[in-house]
Amino acid sequence: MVTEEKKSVFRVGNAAFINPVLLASGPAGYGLEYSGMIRLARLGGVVTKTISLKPRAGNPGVRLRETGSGLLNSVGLENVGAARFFGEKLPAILEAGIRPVVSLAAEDWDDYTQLLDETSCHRDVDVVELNLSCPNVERGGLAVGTDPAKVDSYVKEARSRLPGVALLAKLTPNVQDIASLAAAAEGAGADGITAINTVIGMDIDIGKRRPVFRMVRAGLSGPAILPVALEAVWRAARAVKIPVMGAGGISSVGDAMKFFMAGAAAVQVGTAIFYDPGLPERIAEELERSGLPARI
Amino acid sequence: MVTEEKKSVFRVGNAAFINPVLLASGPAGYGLEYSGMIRLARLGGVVTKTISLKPRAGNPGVRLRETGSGLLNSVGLENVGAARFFGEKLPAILEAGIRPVVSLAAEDWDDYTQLLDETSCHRDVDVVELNLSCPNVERGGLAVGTDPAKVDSYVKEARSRLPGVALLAKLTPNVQDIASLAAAAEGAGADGITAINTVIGMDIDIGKRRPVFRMVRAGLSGPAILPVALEAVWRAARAVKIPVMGAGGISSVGDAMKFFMAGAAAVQVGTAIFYDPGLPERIAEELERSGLPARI
Amino acid sequence: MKGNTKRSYKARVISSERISPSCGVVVFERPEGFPDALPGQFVSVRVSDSTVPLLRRPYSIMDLTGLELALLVKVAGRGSAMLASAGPGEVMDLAGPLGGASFDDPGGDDAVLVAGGTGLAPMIFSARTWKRRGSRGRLYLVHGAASRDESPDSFFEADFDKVFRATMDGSAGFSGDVVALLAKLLDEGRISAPLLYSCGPAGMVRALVERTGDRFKSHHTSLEAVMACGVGACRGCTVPLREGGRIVFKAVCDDGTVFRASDIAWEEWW
Amino acid sequence: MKGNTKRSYKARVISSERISPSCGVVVFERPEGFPDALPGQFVSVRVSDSTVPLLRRPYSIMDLTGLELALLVKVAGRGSAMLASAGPGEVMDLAGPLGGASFDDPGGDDAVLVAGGTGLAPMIFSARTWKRRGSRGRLYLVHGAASRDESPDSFFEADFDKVFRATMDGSAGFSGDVVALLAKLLDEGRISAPLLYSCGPAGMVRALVERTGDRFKSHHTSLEAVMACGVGACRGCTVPLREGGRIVFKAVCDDGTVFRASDIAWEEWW
Ligand SMILES: Cc1cc2nc3c(=O)[nH]c(=O)nc-3n(C[C@H](O)[C@H](O)[C@H](O)COP(=O)(O)OP(=O)(O)OC[C@H]3O[C@@H](n4cnc5c(N)ncnc54)[C@H](O)[C@@H]3O)c2cc1C
Ligand SMILES: Cc1cc2nc3c(=O)[nH]c(=O)nc-3n(C[C@H](O)[C@H](O)[C@H](O)COP(=O)(O)OP(=O)(O)OC[C@H]3O[C@@H](n4cnc5c(N)ncnc54)[C@H](O)[C@@H]3O)c2cc1C
Ligand SMILES: Cc1cc2nc3c(=O)[nH]c(=O)nc-3n(C[C@H](O)[C@H](O)[C@H](O)COP(=O)(O)O)c2cc1C
Ligand SMILES: Cc1cc2nc3c(=O)[nH]c(=O)nc-3n(C[C@H](O)[C@H](O)[C@H](O)COP(=O)(O)O)c2cc1C
Ligand code: FES
Ligand code: FES
Repeated sequence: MVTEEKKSVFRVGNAAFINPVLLASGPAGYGLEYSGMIRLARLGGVVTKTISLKPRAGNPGVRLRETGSGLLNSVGLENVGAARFFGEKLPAILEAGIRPVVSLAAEDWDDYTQLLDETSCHRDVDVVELNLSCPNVERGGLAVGTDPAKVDSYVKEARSRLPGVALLAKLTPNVQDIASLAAAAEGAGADGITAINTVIGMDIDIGKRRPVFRMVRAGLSGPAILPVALEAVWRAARAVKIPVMGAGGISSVGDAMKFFMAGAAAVQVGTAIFYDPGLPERIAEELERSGLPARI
Repeated sequence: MVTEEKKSVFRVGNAAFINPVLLASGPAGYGLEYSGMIRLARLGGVVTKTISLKPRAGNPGVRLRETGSGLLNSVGLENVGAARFFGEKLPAILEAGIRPVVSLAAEDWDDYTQLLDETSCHRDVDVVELNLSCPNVERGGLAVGTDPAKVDSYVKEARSRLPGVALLAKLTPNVQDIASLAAAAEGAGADGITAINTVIGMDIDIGKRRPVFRMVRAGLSGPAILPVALEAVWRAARAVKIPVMGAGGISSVGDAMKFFMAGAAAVQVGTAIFYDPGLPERIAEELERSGLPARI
Repeated sequence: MKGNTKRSYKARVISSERISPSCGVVVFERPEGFPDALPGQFVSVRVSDSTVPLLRRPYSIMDLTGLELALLVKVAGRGSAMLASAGPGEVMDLAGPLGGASFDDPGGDDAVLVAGGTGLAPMIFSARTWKRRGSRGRLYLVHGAASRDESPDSFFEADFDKVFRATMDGSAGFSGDVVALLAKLLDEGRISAPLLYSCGPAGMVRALVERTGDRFKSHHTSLEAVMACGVGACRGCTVPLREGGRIVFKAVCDDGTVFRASDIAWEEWW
Repeated sequence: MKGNTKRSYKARVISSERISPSCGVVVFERPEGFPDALPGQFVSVRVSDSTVPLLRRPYSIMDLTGLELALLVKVAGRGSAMLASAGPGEVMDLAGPLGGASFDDPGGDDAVLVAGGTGLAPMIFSARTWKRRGSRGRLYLVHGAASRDESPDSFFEADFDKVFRATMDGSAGFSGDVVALLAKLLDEGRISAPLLYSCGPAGMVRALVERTGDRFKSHHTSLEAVMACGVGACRGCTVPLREGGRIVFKAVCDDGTVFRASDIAWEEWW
């Protein structure tokens, strides 16, 4: 059993995880909200909702819409801001025995550097995910994650301001060549890659004759995007040596196995927890039982 | 009634269509195969399977795989080649009263120019769709459709070698900014845009521990990609003045209405004919009954 | 951080009955360990193991006894059709009780309960809960629906002191919308109560606020919004509230479903 | 271009019967205008109006009479489960008869029919069709399955002159694979016939070619492949054939489903 368990231990930089199954940033909020439905301490970790330096109210109007096997969201990075996150949420998360990965928004440069400095004050934080890719926010997000030069400078900045902290760069699929962005992140000192964030999409309310979302565009997640995510992970994993966390549409144990075979070292489950909160733990159990599937 | 019917007449360049509902290139082959299940002459038109100068055998191995509300295909541009297309297929199509849009593969430059010249010999052909986007073929397709400069030169070449023929440029969604590609096509003389071709994806056979497809990557179509297609059409329609044909995941009359509201002047139905061959005609009937929904 | 008792349960359908052409009552065995619930709380049901529909569907608790959990289900689309047609013995995954704010007991006061469509469910649960607790104020139900077809037979008549009914097409009760009926009842002095409770489409609640807002001491409303997590995590179901001049977004699922109607910033909400 | 009579029909389920734990026979009313079909032809059934599963599911015709169309359905996943559980009265969309090449009548010759799993269906249809036409050669059925559970009760015994059965786990008939059984039967002289017909998993057919290829004058096989259009349009269901030293791709749905087994380029097919 010891060997079996060791097999599924997962590391990014100096940060270790009891297993390579995490909750993706966003759907589970700060984790605690789901503590009644998911035994969070049994998971490798929880990537917390992306935070920005200041609190954000998020987008007005409708924020969710179902599509064929998919979910569009326009939450727009609503979050409590760094002060409340580090002051209230993080202590409660640690208290509950949850292993956090702190997701930070790469907004404009000033806020970003301040947010990094604020984060560096918290010795509890040993792994950070840089959300280079949120497609809902007008400034920031999209622009950063789609330009290798920007990815380079944002990751380098985080690298220098967060010495000793493991750094994951979370990529967007809304680019032509995710491999070059993964390589840029690795070159700039990232310890791992997370792929993918949501795919850009939209929907129209034909009765009301207007886009469903006030911001028009929204982010598509869920089983609909699994083929896209798998291909992105396959490509990213072949472009870098650092571990890749795979996310996007995982909704069964078998789906998770596909990501490991494609080259992911860990998986993140997002949308599926809405309808099947037991899934992340089932994936972890299957890995314990059968070991990590080898990369193909 | 006359006014109502006029409303749904659709034009690209000098080519007119009895209604703005077409079959997308590929799923319906050369159209005739579906003549038992779809009353093809009642549709605006049929975009025929993309042809290349020489016949192509297509990809080896598995070619189809279902995903959550989607379909991955790796047909790989199997086609009978220009000679048989113009010699056998096109006469039969015209004979059957079907209104063809001839889809041409933009492969390497030499084949491409010869294919254009071959096409120009057939006075029956008054509208051509340039497939700038097929993601399954190693050379050609992808590279052309993702680079505005190449789109410019390929469309210009078609424009000069096919004077008087209406030209549609079919775009791929696997780019960062579809608007700039649509604009490039318009600038180069295209009379219309078709958006979108399939989205790049892949799948893994976990039992066999290998990618499902020999070429690894495949093209995702069907309801899963509707939100992506709708956003692409919305964006393309705002970037150009020429008409945009919308395609991608249309699987109900309401879905088609969403594309018209997003700015499409016509729609193409692909994957849905596999499970609901009556859909294109139902869309056309609804348009006749209610008129074209206004753009929002 | 408050403790979190929101769990997911397997629940067995005991019975499923059509009570009108478009509505049914689905009764589940109360799952073991399922906590007591408050009026206005809801459950979220996984209606199929397919990914179409993808999300759970939220349903107000219509009744919860020691043995049973009852839902009132209107067929609105694919998901609700699946739930309404679940046969006895079928086991479904159901999370709850969800909702962080519920309808307070009117104490001894009289109350008007306005329900639009299936907004009826939490009203029935409120009335039954309050009566069980021995509440002695009079409870007036004013129920509005599109037509007789959407206005289920009044198996709930006994739960209220008086029931008034409005249908848009006049096929049952008052002909017109439920807000017009309430205004009329108030004008004619046939109803008078300090407290207003409501549940129904946003348009109805907004009209209630605008047309009868000043005639009640308080108006609490249970809102609906498209939901994903149901536990306040995803921030997908927010409603804009006015809080000291600012707009803040609250989660209907967790900060609600019950809010003070006067706090809602309607013009910000679509 | 040949004429196209492939149509889509609404077909009503008359009966649906489980004949083994994993298999059922679903009988439809023959839709009005549904043409006569040949052995090896199939229909493609829309099993749900959801987009999961998305595609129609192809099923060999097991029998087609003036009144009925029967399918043999093994539960392999979501789609087949939906078809197998369709209740009497249910109406499904069904396209057919599909397939451009079928099993030729053996004329007066004896024939061995090898079926793997539900590859049985076209064999039953072949036997019944040929007998109805008055064919007088002997028909030997050799049927292989994983276990007794996958080997339906022999309601079809009467259709063949002799039935042999193999199960991988030995729970019924010969213990081992169907190809080994056939080799044994041939070796022991218990079967001898010039013609071989087969239908089953590609691996089985390939093994048949390799191990018994030289013992028959001809071997025709009905193939399966994942299909989308079913009419030769989409080119999604191709099988590689060797044609004069070159590899050509043929559509299983339209150039087949029946091919000369010796033409198949197995090593190119996965
Ligand atoms: C807190 C809460 C309590 C509810 N209580 C009841 C109840 O007691 N009885 C009842 O019949 N219905 C109730 N509803 C509404 C019910 O959840 C929706 O009718 C159902 O989700 C529709 O699903 P569908 O798949 O049938 O329809 P869909 O095809 O998904 O949609 C049909 C219509 O319902 C709307 N809708 C979809 N999802 C939701 C949602 N989550 N919330 C509100 N509207 C939605 C859509 O926008 C669309 O207009 C409640 C909703 C909420 C949020
Ligand atoms: C011409 C033809 C005739 C057939 N005749 C019969 C028959 O008479 N009786 C019978 O029970 N089955 C028959 N099949 C197989 C049947 O179509 C599949 O079992 C069914 O499509 C599986 O669908 P599913 O949703 O249940 O399984 P899925 O969950 O989709 O898949 C389960 C397994 O079936 C395979 N599969 C999926 N689709 C197909 C497909 N179109 N063709 C072959 N394999 C597929 C998958 O690769 C997977 O291994 C036939 C297939 C073909 C092509
Ligand atoms: C409601 C919702 C909110 C999300 N918020 C964030 C976020 O704050 N930061 C982030 O990096 N990703 C966010 N995501 C993206 C997910 O982390 C994940 O990358 C994506 O949804 C794909 O995975 P899935 O299909 O399993 O959900 C969000 C997704 C959803 C559905
Ligand atoms: C099996 C198949 C084959 C296709 N072949 C072609 C092709 O030859 N040329 C082309 O431009 N598009 C091709 N497409 C893409 C479709 O024309 C269409 O752009 C895409 O599938 C999205 O529409 P849909 O979701 O309605 O299918 C093909 C799609 C499928 C599913
Ligand atoms: S549904 Fe997720 S916060 Fe309310
Ligand atoms: S399934 Fe389309 S060609 Fe055979």
